[in-house]
Amino acid sequence: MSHFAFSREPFTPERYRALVTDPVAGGYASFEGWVRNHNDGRGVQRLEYEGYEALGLKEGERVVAEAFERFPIARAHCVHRLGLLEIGDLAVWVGVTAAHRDAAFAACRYIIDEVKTRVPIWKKEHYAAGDSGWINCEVRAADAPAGSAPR
Amino acid sequence: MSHFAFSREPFTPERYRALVTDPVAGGYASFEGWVRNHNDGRGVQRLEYEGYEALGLKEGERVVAEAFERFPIARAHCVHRLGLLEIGDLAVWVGVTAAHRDAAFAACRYIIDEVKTRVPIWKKEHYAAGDSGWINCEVRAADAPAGSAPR
Amino acid sequence: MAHIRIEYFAVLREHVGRAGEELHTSAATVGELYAELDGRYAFPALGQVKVAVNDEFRDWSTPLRDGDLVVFIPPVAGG
Amino acid sequence: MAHIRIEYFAVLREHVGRAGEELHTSAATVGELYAELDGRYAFPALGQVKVAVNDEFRDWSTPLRDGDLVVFIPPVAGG
Repeated sequence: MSHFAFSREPFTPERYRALVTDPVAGGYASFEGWVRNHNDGRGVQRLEYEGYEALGLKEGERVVAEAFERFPIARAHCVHRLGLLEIGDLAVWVGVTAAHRDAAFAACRYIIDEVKTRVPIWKKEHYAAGDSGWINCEVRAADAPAGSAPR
Repeated sequence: MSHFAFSREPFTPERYRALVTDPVAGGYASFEGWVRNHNDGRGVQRLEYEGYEALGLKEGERVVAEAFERFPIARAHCVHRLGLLEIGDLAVWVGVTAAHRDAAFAACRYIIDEVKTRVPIWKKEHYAAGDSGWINCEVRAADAPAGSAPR
Repeated sequence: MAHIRIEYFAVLREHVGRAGEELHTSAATVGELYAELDGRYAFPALGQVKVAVNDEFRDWSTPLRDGDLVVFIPPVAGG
Repeated sequence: MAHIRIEYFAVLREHVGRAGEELHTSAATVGELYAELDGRYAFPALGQVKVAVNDEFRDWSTPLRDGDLVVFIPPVAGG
């Protein structure tokens, strides 16, 4: 079964909640990332997510599989939007169920953290001022890991 | 504004999500507690939550106010069901938004932990075997804090 | 003698057989009131019971006053 | 000479002006391929660029083979 998906269309968590519903697991922890109207002091009008889907799906699955290895959870799923997003749109959803909330919270946190840093997804912010930039590449590149020149 | 509520009727998180939606806060962490079909090795058929509502509302508000003091969050809300619940029903929902997910997760966790131990709500489980008991009082009383005889 | 009101919840409500009562008591504190009612109803053994007076948590040494609403709070189990 | 395919994403796609290309290269490794294309396109300065071959992350020392799909992965920004 797949535990990670991309969505090219707007989606709601309710659409995916059934994937993690489990009668033996009473605790559900979730995280959602929404598009904000500003970032790092600049007004944002909309943004764009581009994904390398073939590798992204594999890496996303690996992240969720690691969460299952590390924490006693019942079910877990993550969906990431791609394409053009407006303010307030849902960018990413992570849902985890477990018998105990410790595991649900820890696994949910693990998945969003790893997805953000490992899955090949790129974000371009379009600013109110009219310009735009790829985050961690053209904008806030200093936040990205130090450059390693390929040899 | 109220940040804690009781619901005598079944409810969905979607009904309350708007209370924590915030265009400046892109991170939303939530916790939901669902009624499981078993607990501590026994089959559960349904359960009952009873609340001391006048004090419960005050204590719930205090818990959320403490979360605002401790963590840089934008909005937070908690709703707890009362009455007779069936398997799969939502018992409690906590939703927190923040600019950064660290704070959203930490505050969500803080609120559910404190609500469970401080807000005057009692749970009676009705078992498949036909008997029933108040949790932490008649059932699993050993899990409750050691008795302190009032003087 | 104080004239007070008590509300019972959950395991205590079922044990006493009603949701509340009004009574005159010579108990000076809420702790003494608990002991008096325990003598009458033989409350079940519970873990740490707390007490609220007029919808606020209070110490067991809180003095009783006319018109007080007293609630004994057995171990809670929300969530 | 290996005959390979490259796909470009995000900042690299916009910089090169297309989503992919096929090419013959004498580069022995994906690292050498990156250097060759950097010479041709003058890639923008980026942080840590990673590389995938045939839809799996690989070291920069991975040898190039006929038919490989190579993707350079600039710093990601999901979530």
